[in-house]
Amino acid sequence: MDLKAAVTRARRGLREERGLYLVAVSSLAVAFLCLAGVLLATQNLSTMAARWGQSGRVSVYLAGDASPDDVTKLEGLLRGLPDVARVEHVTSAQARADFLEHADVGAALGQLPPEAFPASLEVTLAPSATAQRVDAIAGRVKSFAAVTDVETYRGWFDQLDTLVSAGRVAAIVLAALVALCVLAVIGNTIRLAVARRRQEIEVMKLCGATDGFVRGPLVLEGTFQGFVAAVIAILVLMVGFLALKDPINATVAALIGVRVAFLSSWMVVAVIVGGAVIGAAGSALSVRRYLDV
Amino acid sequence: MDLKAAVTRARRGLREERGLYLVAVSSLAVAFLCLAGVLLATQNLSTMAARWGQSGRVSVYLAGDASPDDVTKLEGLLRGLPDVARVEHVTSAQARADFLEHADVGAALGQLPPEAFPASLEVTLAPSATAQRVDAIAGRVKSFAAVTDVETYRGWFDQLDTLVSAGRVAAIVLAALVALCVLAVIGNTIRLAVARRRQEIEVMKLCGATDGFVRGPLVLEGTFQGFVAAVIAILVLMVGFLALKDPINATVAALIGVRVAFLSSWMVVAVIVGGAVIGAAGSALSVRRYLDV
Amino acid sequence: MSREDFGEEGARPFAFFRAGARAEPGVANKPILVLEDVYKYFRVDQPTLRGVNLTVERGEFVFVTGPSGAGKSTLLQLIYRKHTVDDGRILFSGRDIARLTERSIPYLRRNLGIVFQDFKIIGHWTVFENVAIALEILSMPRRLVRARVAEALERVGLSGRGDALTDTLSGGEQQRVAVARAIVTEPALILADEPTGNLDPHLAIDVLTLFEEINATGTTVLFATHDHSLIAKRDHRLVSIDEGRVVESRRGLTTWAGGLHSVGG
Amino acid sequence: MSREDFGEEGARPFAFFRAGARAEPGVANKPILVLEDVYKYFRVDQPTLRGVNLTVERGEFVFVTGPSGAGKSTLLQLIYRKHTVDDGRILFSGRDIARLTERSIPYLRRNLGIVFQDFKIIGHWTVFENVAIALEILSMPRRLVRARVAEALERVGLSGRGDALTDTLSGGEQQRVAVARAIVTEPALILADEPTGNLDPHLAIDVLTLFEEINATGTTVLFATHDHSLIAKRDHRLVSIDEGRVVESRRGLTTWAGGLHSVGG
Ligand SMILES: Nc1ncnc2c1ncn2[C@@H]1O[C@H](COP(=O)(O)OP(=O)(O)OP(=O)(O)O)[C@@H](O)[C@H]1O
Ligand SMILES: Nc1ncnc2c1ncn2[C@@H]1O[C@H](COP(=O)(O)OP(=O)(O)OP(=O)(O)O)[C@@H](O)[C@H]1O
Ligand SMILES: [Mg+2]
Ligand SMILES: [Mg+2]
Repeated sequence: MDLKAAVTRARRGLREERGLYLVAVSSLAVAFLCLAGVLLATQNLSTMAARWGQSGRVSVYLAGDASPDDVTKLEGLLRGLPDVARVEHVTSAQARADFLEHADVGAALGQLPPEAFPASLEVTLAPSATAQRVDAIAGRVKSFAAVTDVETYRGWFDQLDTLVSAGRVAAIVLAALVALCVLAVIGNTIRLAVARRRQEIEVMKLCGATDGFVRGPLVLEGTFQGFVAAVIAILVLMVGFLALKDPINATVAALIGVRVAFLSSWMVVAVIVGGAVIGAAGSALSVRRYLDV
Repeated sequence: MDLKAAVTRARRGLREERGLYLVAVSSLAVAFLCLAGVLLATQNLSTMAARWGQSGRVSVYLAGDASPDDVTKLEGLLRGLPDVARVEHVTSAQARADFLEHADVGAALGQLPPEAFPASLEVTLAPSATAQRVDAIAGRVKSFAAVTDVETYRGWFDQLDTLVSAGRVAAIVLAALVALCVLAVIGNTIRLAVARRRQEIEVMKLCGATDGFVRGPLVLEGTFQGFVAAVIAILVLMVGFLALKDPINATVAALIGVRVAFLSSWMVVAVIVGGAVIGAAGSALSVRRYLDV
Repeated sequence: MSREDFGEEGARPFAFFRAGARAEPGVANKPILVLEDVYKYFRVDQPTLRGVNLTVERGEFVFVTGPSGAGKSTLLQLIYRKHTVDDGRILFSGRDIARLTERSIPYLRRNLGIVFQDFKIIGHWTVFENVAIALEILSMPRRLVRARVAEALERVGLSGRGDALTDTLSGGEQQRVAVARAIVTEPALILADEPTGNLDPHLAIDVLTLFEEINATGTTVLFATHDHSLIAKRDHRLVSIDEGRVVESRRGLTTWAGGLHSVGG
Repeated sequence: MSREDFGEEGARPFAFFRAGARAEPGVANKPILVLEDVYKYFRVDQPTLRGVNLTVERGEFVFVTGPSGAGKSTLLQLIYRKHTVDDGRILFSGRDIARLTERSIPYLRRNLGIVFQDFKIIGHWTVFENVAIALEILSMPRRLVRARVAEALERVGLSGRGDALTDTLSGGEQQRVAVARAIVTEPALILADEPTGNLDPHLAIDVLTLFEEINATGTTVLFATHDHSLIAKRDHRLVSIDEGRVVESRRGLTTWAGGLHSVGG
């Protein structure tokens, strides 16, 4: 197939049917915008989910009579574990201060003596820590004499886990729906564009054109349309992102402690290349049914 | 315009171009499915948000020496306020039990005397209660001698409010995107369907057909396609809903305390009627440009 | 209140001209078609028609001829308002068709039976449907449509082919479908643009004879053709378009010398 | 390894038959077209062609005639493989075209110059583009394309109209665009299906003469027409299709009695 001739004929098509091109590109752009938007949302949500998932922690309550040596030894042991990210020693006094500050339960509790609040080792877990590992750690630590109790917040984490995974399922279902919709738009748009060429295809085939000759410019057109549409979609998404970034960061993101981020550059490239490829493939598929002349 | 003749010709179109009909209806169905899905999601999310919003409450801490009469009087007064849904008297003993049950802070606190936990009136607010009203109530109640402190949980509610309204903005942006996409699909699909009739339209006009005669069957076809597509979308959505309902209720919904619900029947009717109307309007608009023969 | 607001009446200035219904006395005397000094420019420098004057009486049979690109089709297109005149005017039954509103054009066309040079039949419709559409536009009941379409197909030699897809017909058969559609409505005026170009000589004579039979019932016929053997066989009025003007070549068979060249020069 | 896998060579069985390139000695002696007992059924009960036998020698000029619906177009469509034969075979330069792979069909068609009965030109392309596409398919350089298209347009009397949109041309002008596209590639075999149906007698003779000039350079021409005045004017071989069979009517002008009816009976 002669690429240069195909380019020439594809450009002729562009010149002839500017209106059709506009319709096609705008439809494709909307479709890609949806896709990229869902990608962006999914990416940020999964960052948030990962961040939540990371906040696993274990409280190891120490006996009031535990010797500082034992505590230091236990602390060192915990630090050595692969699943442990950080260990902090909270004394009774600190615990009381924390409690009074956060619990908001009126002045009466202010009279509680520090002894009512046991000292603890607050263990922050690494993101890799699974529920089993946490249980294993808890089991081992409990056997120490200096330890009165271990709180793994298991119930809370189970709930959080369900929440995050339900969110993931919802995001996947949504993304699949959008992808379906996007494919329908793209398929119809390209089919429309190719159907308008039906007569030309017939004439060319009857004049001895090979399938490649006919397909060439149409695939080029499809590639170009897909490419331009994807670029437009990315640009629009970026504008939208920049406009909404600050309010979102100020509210939701601040609560969870993550800042929203735009699609990574390789993701942007993937969307654009994907647009071109989908355009090309759609055209090649659509043209097939008209080639049999 | 002769409706019966238009119906006859529309049915002829259906018989002739079954393939085109399938493409059109399936694309439209996908589009409506997206729209109805977003509606469903938005509706359930807003139910949840409303539910969260309803959980406004105020704790009125009572002085240890408050006479039962004063408390009963205060309780009656609170019950009389329009913004108050429910008032519950929590004694010191109950408060201690609750605290020990929920707070999970180790055995040491078990030794706290009931006096450490003040009795309180737990006021559940009506959904209509605004922040100002709550502040007003708190101000009035505080002046009672029997009251030591009033906790309105204002900080927590402010945070929740931001979260819910950010979620609302996100849902609206998403819905707008999907609606845009849906309109693009519908527009292109119908334009494709009408463009295939271009030659027929020209011939009919040249044989003396009025615009109404030409438009009639096409609008009927569009209406029918939109209607069928909307019905299919609703059915698919219902199947999906029934499949996902139980897992969702078991997880997310249970946490928040709401059960997910399907679109209300008037919403279902609105989607179906909307589908038919969009199909009709799309056809009528698409056909216009071919009528000038 | 504009003319368009008169409703059905205002939009149907030609409703009373159907072939079978010429009760109005004043109208029957007027020529059915008058072209006064008609100009049509497709390119500014080179008008296709430059001052055409032509009067066609009710019930006439007129051959229109002229070399390729002379403007025969353009002339007919002006009459059915596919194009509008750039200067001059065309009166159909005394009414200026340039002044018809968009809404009235269909009612003009319902008085015409048009055989288009490129047929304009729908390939994926059956033969029956292609012919029947002209009657369906007139809201004719289905039983009557069936009977009249069958009759029209028989007259063009296609009886029994009603259920065939028009795409599968030969060129000549398609042309006869176009002829059947033009005559099935029994119009007041038939505009036939090269209706025998794809027909063998036998069929061409048959179709010409068919138009003559219809003409004998009072229908006016404008028959544009290149086929000099057809023209020579019949004693009809002949107008030639040459250099954008109309030349009256003969009113009777005897006055016409023969080939086109002797006319155009 | 199937035949298709031989790449360019395997797919181009006819590449050497372009008009100007008949170097291979064995091929030049064979008849360019042989139809052996060809049957074509569109309906099971009523074959369109029933046992057609026809041999066309390289460089012949053959008129094909027959009544409307006889099967003239079908015959030509079988040769350019729009349809396939239901029985019998068609040899083009000794090769059975029924056994061509899908990939080879374009190379068969590049040896043919086809004037379609319904023109098959693209209305929204210019005249130039409609003709040039035939050369672009052959990957001809642009400068050469321009020169040869201009020449072809001049030969059909459309020089200077290259930039016009084909939709705006008259019927006869469109037909001449179709003729120009068929001759511009200088094919080995021209299949002209009713190429003068929309032309006035002068132009019809001009186009016929054009095909004869091309025929004089060695190109074989199959000219399907209804126009008996054309057939009668020239001394070419004439085959008639009647009742699905081919009747050799004459090899020279003298042996032909005249009208079709005397042939078919
Ligand atoms: N829509 C148009 N735009 C531009 N030029 C046009 C248009 N329609 C017709 N013409 C030009 O006007 C001239 C007359 O065209 P017309 O179709 O009337 O010729 P004709 O007499 O019917 O010829 P033929 O016998 O070949 O059909 C032609 O040269 C044609 O190119
Ligand atoms: N694709 C097809 N399917 C069914 N029938 C067909 C098809 N093509 C042609 N026919 C039928 O075969 C017969 C011969 O058609 P063909 O086009 O070959 O006639 P023709 O000799 O070219 O006639 P004309 O002079 O009118 O063009 C016709 O009756 C036609 O209806
Ligand atoms: Mg014409
Ligand atoms: Mg034919």
